[in-house]
Amino acid sequence: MNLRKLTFKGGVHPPEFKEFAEKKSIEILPLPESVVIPVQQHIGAPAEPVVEVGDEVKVGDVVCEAKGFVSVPSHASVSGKVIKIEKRPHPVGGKVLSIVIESDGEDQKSSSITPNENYFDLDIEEMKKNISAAGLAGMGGAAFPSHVKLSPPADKKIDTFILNGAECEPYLTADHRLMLEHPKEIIEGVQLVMKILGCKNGYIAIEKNKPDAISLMKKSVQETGANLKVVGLNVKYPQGAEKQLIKAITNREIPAGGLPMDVACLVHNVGTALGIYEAVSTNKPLYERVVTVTGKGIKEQKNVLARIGTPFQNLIDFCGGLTENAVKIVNGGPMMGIAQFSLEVPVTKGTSGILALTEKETQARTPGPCISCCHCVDVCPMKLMPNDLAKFIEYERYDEAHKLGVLDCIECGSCSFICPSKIRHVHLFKYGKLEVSKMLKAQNS
Amino acid sequence: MKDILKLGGILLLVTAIAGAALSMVNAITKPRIEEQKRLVTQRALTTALPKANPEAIVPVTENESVSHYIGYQTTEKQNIAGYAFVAKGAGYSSIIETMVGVDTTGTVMGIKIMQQVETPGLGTKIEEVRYGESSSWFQDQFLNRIADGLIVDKDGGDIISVTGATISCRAVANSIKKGMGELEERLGGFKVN
Amino acid sequence: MEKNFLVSASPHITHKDTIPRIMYSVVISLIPAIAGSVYFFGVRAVWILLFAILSAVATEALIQFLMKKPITVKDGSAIVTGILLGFNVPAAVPWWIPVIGSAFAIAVGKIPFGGLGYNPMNPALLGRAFLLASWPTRMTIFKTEPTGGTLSGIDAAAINEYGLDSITSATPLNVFKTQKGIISDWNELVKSGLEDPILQEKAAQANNAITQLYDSSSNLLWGNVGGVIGETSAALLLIGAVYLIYKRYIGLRIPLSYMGTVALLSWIFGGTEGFFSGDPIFHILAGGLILGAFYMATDMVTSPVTSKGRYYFGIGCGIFTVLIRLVGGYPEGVSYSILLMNLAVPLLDRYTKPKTFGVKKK
Amino acid sequence: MSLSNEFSKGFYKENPVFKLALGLCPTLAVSNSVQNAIGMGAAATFVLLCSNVIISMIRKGVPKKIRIPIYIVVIATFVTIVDLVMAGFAPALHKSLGIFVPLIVVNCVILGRAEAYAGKNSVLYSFIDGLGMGIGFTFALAIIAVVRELLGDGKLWGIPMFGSGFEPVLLLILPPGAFLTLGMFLGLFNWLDTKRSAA
Amino acid sequence: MEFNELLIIAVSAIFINNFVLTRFLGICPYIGVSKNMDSAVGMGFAVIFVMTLASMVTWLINAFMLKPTTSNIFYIIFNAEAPPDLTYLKTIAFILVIASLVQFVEMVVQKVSPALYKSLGIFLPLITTNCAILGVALLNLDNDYNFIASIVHGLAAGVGFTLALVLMAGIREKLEMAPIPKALQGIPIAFLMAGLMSIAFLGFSGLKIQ
Ligand SMILES: Cc1cc2nc3c(=O)[nH]c(=O)nc-3n(C[C@H](O)[C@H](O)[C@H](O)COP(=O)(O)O)c2cc1C
Ligand SMILES: Cc1cc2nc3c(=O)[nH]c(=O)nc-3n(C[C@H](O)[C@H](O)[C@H](O)COP(=O)(O)O)c2cc1C
Ligand SMILES: Cc1cc2nc3c(=O)[nH]c(=O)nc-3n(C[C@H](O)[C@H](O)[C@H](O)COP(=O)(O)O)c2cc1C
Ligand SMILES: Cc1cc2nc3c(=O)[nH]c(=O)nc-3n(C[C@H](O)[C@H](O)[C@H](O)CO)c2cc1C
Ligand code: SF4
Ligand code: SF4
Ligand code: SF4
Ligand code: SF4
Ligand code: FES
Repeated sequence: MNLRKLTFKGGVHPPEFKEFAEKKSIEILPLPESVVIPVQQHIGAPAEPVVEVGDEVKVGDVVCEAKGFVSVPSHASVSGKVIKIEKRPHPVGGKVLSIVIESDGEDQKSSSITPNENYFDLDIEEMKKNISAAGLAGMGGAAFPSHVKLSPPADKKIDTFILNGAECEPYLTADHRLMLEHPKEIIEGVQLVMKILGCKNGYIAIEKNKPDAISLMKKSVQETGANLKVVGLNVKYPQGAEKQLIKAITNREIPAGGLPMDVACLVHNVGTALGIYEAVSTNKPLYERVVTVTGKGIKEQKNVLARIGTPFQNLIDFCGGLTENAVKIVNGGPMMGIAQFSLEVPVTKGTSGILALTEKETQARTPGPCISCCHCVDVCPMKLMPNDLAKFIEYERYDEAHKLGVLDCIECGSCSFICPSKIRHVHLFKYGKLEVSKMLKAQNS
Repeated sequence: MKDILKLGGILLLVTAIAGAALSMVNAITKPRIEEQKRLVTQRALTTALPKANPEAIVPVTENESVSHYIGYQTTEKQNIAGYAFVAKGAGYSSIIETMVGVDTTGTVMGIKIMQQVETPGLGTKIEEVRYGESSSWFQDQFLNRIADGLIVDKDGGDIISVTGATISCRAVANSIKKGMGELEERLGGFKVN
Repeated sequence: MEKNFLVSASPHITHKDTIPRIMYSVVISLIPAIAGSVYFFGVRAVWILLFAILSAVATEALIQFLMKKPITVKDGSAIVTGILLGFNVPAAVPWWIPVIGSAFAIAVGKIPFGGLGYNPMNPALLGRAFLLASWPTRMTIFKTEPTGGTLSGIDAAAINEYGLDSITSATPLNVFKTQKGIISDWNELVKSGLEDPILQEKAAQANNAITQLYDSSSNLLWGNVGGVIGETSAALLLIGAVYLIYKRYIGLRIPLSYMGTVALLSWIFGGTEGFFSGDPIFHILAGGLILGAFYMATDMVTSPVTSKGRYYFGIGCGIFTVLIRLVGGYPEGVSYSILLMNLAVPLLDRYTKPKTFGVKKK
Repeated sequence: MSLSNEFSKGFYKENPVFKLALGLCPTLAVSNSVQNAIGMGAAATFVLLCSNVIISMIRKGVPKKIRIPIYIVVIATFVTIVDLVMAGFAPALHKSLGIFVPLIVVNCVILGRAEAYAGKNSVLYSFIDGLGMGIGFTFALAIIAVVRELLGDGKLWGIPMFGSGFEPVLLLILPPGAFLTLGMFLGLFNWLDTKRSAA
Repeated sequence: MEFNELLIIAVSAIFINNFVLTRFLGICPYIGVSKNMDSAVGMGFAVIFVMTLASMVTWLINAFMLKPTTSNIFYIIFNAEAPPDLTYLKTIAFILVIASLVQFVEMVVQKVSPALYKSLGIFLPLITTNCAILGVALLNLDNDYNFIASIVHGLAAGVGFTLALVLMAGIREKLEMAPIPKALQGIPIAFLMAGLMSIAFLGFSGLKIQ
């Protein structure tokens, strides 16, 4: 490695609060009475239900089928009976068609979950089929269908794969625990991905605030003899955002509006790599995931392995419940996560954490005037001018906002975090992006 | 084409009428304007050379421009009462022009600031006439001094400057001083008393 | 029944800095310099600062009350404006000078544009420029001795007893400028072929005075010189500045590029013996450069947000400062140069936008 | 519209400076003393009156295409007359108004009235309009000048108004004072308007 | 004329006696066209161009048609007894010349460079009745500038105007998005801003350039 610092320009240092859960081994959540499986847990077309009310299902049975290429199926995460197919609240917002399964408590696994012998020698297409059938959608937050990422167009050669173990969001420790508890499986997952893509360079990128994970990974890589480099990254949010990650490790810059494959890279999250390993080696679909239940508003912070579709309430109860002063529940981390109205919503493939924040931490922020302190400009990892963007969007000048690059914003929240005036940039940008897209559509037609 | 000619013709006609009207007005006002201009210099000269006969102040030219004036005591241009010249010095925001009269011994007899565009309320106070007085207190200080005494207080002299306008005052004093030096040279020296 | 959870857009945590926190930190950072001003100028300094602060706060509150807008004086920005305005007047001014100055700063320089964050120019400096243009004599009487004096200005007794001049002590830059003026007057005379013995004598003295000025850097550093209340002690101002830099409320780009430019240009053009004979240390320590560079050019509202823009801003301030100091109508150019560069901030921001990540440079 | 209405509209309702924002350069430049303001106002009123009358007299004979050049010639003629007469009979005023006397030619108020009013109305109405607008213009100049001269110089019409203790706000008679005072007046009139329409 | 003197004329017209901020010339376009940066820049260049050209042409008109010298063309053509003093016609002559000049420039630009016309064209007619142009011509006369000095003065006056205009446009674009009290929105705040700008430009007053 050269002497270049492994990082990117900008970024912030929010308080980490990883100590709540980083030492807690992953615990298995008792089976819930019922699960709610939304047909949309990924980016792309919603899946289509293939069961009907009253059907009996086993764990791992497909309950909704992918519709089109950029889409993934979902599977039953408990065995039991389909009792309802209706719209239910979704952690990403709004109500989404969901399949509600009442558990029979037996946890019978589907017969399709069978180990593949010599799975490493499977045909590449076969592997991709397994991954696609397992319903894998990126577990790093964006929930993009993994098989799509693994099938780049012929003209895009991928030479570098990066395993994203940055876990830069404060509080969250799910990836950290996975790396400590399943290092070998994760490394196998990485090797599978590299084999599928035929790429030579593999990196395991971990922020330096997880020294135990770095050393364990290094040891495991040595033991398995895998051709991988484990790199320690500077601790800085959003180090785990793929553009910034690729920049830090390879010094390549994904062009605006481009994808990792444009610079011959691919990034996957730790959880996704594990999922890929499981999908290829045992045909196990993605029906459970590790969720960090944490925050000052939780009595006992834990990392739990929960079935997809388990209501948040179950996880919180498992962790001793909420404290008196918990006022905000977030799906994900504090920087990018989504605040929830109720605890009815289910864990989805993208739920990396459930965060309960207390009153003190979330004091109502009344945005003040921008005092041009330039902090937001300094920290923006995309080198945008959030102060100007926010003003343009506030005054509905979408044309200028578009010219200033609002569509390049990755919504990392660094600007809002640092702003002394508590301006809600991300809120404005989410809205602004919609308006800009509308405007562009109108212009094109 | 015909249209353009016609329009041009009308415009020309209007302009011609205007021009004619103006030339008439000009004929009436021209003498007065010139008289006014002359009066400005004349008044300054009489202020600068109070002892000279106003009718007997004559310009001396050098290289086609007036270098200074000589004021005689009588209409017959006898007995030199003194000399006058225009001193120019860079003030705060303009070139300040002062008509200066000195007697034959090199003593200032009178000065009159003729042109300045200093800051209103600051530099313009070099022309201030205090309420109830009839002449400018600042300019009066120059009377009966010889060149060596023309130094403002800020530079260690005793000409009191207008507060906040040292620059303008210094310009007046220094330009007069310099002008007197040049005049002395031109005359080959003042008479010693 | 379930409780209602708060819902808002991400991020759900924010940095602990808030506007009041920043503003009050600035106030704290100014305490050493305030203490110094009391030491150098006596209790008068306290009164002047107090009047300036009260006037700024009261003006803001009153106007907002009359306009039926929320009253925002709690954010502390008016206090900072008040202190900095007070810092920008000489100690001998009567009480109404800081009162009117602060009122102008807030009522004309800040509120009409929408209040905190929207004012295009530095309010405190506008207040100072307004005072300087309106009452130039009041604003240029400096004294070095700590005195009580009366609130309406300098004691009448003192004026009678010593004459105005004895309590009027020129600032170092003032001395520098007049002396330089004498030397150049002398050179003029020589050029026109005249040699005036009096001026010759004075020119020699002037040369001497400038040399002495250059030798007095330690006085300049500690503040034992004439000047406006806040500018005299470079050292005390720097203590506060270090605190603000540590807190990241001010960056180094503006102060360093500003002072660097002044040092370079004054070294090249500032001397009496041709190019490269000026004394950069003198020019950095004398006058209000330290105050301006660390506290006023860095006012967030009125400086660029981009990092290149901040360098250009500092360099521009430096150029105008030296220009005004050396050939301008005033001995000091810091306030005007910052005001002038304030005007260019929108342009600087516009033309120094950072290159968006992933967008190729043309 | 009644004649008296035509006359009075120039004061407030259609005040050229405060409401129509016309003729701003001379307004700013010569409002540093009441004397200058009235002098300029009178000069402009004279030109406005004469050019309005002449233009409404010849309006029928003027071809549309070249009406602007012709108006300009007419206006320039009267401006020159004012200029010459002032130089001859009021040299001090002429000096302090400087180039703003010849610049009355491009004063938007005058061309504006010629184009908007005199070119379309009868001689009598044009005369009244010119008079009203001229006086309105003078009035605007004068009230700005009163503020600037009184506070900025401590005088009115050159006569000291305060005791010697008063230290005038010099800035007001300097260039910035012109902009600030006019800005404040414009704001004030806007505010009065909104209050009026609300009431 | 010495280079130094030309420099002084230029610096003075741009900074010390800025046409807009201290001489109060060209206020209408300064207020009217400064709402948006693109038009400010367009207008600025148009004014620089026309001012320079007008300085040149009016100087020639004055020197060879109005001034009572032996090079007066009426004197030469009509072989008059004494050269006529037509300087009293300067106002009317200059305004007509400037108006035709602008018209002419407009036509030429339209023919020669449609692209330039697109960006400058709309501003040209506005310029005719702009007192800054006539003002620069009259000031050249008042100051007795020679041909070169007049051109430099015209050019610098235009640059000074453009400087003030562009700075103002930058600021006003930002003010568009500020909670300015209702009564002050638009022209009043522009004047207040001009006043503050003018205060900053006081910093140049008294500048002594040698
Ligand atoms: C601001 C921001 C921060 C992110 N931080 C992380 C991170 O720390 N770890 C991670 O795995 N993915 C992170 N991501 C998501 C990655 O950009 C990327 O989508 C992911 O690593 C791709 O892997 P996946 O498809 O397996 O989810 C972040 C994204 C954004 C926009
Ligand atoms: C329309 C679309 C097509 C995509 N195609 C690919 C692809 O071909 N290869 C790939 O690696 N990722 C692809 N992605 C996924 C992105 O690279 C990225 O992982 C995803 O947007 C989430 O990243 P984030 O979590 O950093 O925001 C695609 C995303 C979208 C929206
Ligand atoms: C707006 C303004 C205009 C000024 N005009 C003048 C002026 O016309 N004449 C002058 O000598 N100084 C002028 N000055 C310069 C200052 O008053 C300068 O500080 C003063 O000359 C020095 O003070 P002193 O006269 O007490 O030595 C002006 C200053 C300002 C701010
Ligand atoms: C580092 C810093 C410097 C400041 N400097 C000034 C200043 O020079 N003048 C001023 O009026 N306010 C200053 N303020 C206060 C505040 O930003 C100012 O009142 C706003 O310009 C008003 O909108 C400063 C604030 C900070 C944080
Ligand atoms: S899921 Fe969130 S915390 Fe975890 S790595 Fe991704 S962005 Fe960071
Ligand atoms: S503008 Fe977007 S990318 Fe930049 S810091 Fe803000 S949220 Fe992050
Ligand atoms: S910027 Fe938008 S599309 Fe891109 S990762 Fe963030 S939320 Fe997803
Ligand atoms: S951080 Fe907030 S206050 Fe500072 S410039 Fe950005 S938006 Fe403005
Ligand atoms: S009056 Fe000067 S441009 Fe309109």
